Amino acid sequence: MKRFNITNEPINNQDVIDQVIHHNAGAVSVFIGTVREMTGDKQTKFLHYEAYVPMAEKQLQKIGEEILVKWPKAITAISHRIGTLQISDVAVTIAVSTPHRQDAFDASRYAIERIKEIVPIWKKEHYTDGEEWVGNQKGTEAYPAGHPEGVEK
Amino acid sequence: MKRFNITNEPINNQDVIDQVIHHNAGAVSVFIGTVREMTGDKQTKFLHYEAYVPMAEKQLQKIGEEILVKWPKAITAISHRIGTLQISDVAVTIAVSTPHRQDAFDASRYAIERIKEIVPIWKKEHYTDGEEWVGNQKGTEAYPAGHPEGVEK
Amino acid sequence: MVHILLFAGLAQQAKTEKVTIDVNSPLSVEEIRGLLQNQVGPLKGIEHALVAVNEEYVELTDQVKDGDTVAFIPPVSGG
Amino acid sequence: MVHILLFAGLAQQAKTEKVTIDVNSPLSVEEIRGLLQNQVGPLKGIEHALVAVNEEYVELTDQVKDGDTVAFIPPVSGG
Repeated sequence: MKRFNITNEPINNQDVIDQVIHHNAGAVSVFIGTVREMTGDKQTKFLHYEAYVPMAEKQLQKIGEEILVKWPKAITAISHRIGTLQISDVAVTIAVSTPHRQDAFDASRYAIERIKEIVPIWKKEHYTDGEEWVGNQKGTEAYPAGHPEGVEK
Repeated sequence: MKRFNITNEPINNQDVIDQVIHHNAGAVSVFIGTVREMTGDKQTKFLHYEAYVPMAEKQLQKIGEEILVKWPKAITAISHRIGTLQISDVAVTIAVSTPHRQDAFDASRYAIERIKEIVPIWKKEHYTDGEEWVGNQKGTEAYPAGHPEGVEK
Repeated sequence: MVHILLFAGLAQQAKTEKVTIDVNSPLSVEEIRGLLQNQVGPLKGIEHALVAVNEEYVELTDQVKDGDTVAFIPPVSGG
Repeated sequence: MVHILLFAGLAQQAKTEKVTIDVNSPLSVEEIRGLLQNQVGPLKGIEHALVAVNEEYVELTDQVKDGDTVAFIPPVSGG
């Protein structure tokens, strides 16, 4: 399995975790994003994710490199699923191992925030009362200055 | 499987995760503590954990209840292994699900800190140059005022 | 030829994910964006899209040359 | 009878994990701690141990009665 992976198949969390466990890891922080049914008073029936796959995998790898700069002993693996997902399906699994736990938590949280900034993946919500591409409709979620903060050129 | 569990067997991370996934969870933060080989310049050969099992399971459950007070929609599951563990073996797996990711990270971190304060489990390090009960020898790791902060009586 | 990739809401509006444009001389990303909309019609929100050339984010003023792949990347929503 | 449980370094020093003590009248946790050490010898660090009676943390001044289980809990190190 690739450490930075966009896949059409269900994600096996343990496969992602296995990529980062090693003899000097003492802590692994895993973040799993699952499909939630209710968002406010809107009910999701299912989701559809699409990605610009080769670039998305490159950007995931870039996040792993950014983490290694900030937390030099951190090993990162990320799998993001695309296609149609049902309620409770795993959309993304991030695993980061470090010698000590504080860094693992911080790096894992950093990874999910960066995914939401720089990785070309899009989510379409299929609600009981309609459908919508998330982040595409509202000015507030557009990139403020043409580029998300921190995008390297 | 019990949601709050002390076990002599290897921990299956997915079993712990499965305890907390549900239709209104959007985020699961999993913390996995593994046996690290090097601590400073000391090399661990293997570890031994022992527990006051029935009380330890009660205290893990208490941590789950504390989390539910602080993050009302958080569902927690914790398994801690005891006995002899080799390098890279999983000692503890904590999974917390919440609707939104920030709470999952915070609650997961809270759980591991509380385990280190109130759960009667002890670790004996078997180093290449000797053995030692962790936390038992140094005045700095004794409970400052007879009780760890926040222990309920 | 420049290959243009559209995603999510932009692909839905354009009713296609791929467009090719003939170019004879190097053009800026911004000029490509204009030619694209001449060809497929106006794309609402494309001004909020990032642009990647050959899978790397670029600026609107950067140049695009024959053979490049230009992707318009609306605000992402993975995770 | 009061059942006393020892763990980790305390059990190692006492060379046992279980001690029973006959009590005729209620005693404080602190008094139990003294009787224990009369029986098994001085236990280094026991003053840093928490005490649980019947699996709940208690204070040194709390009373222990016939049939109770008293656990001396040295600084924990799980996780």
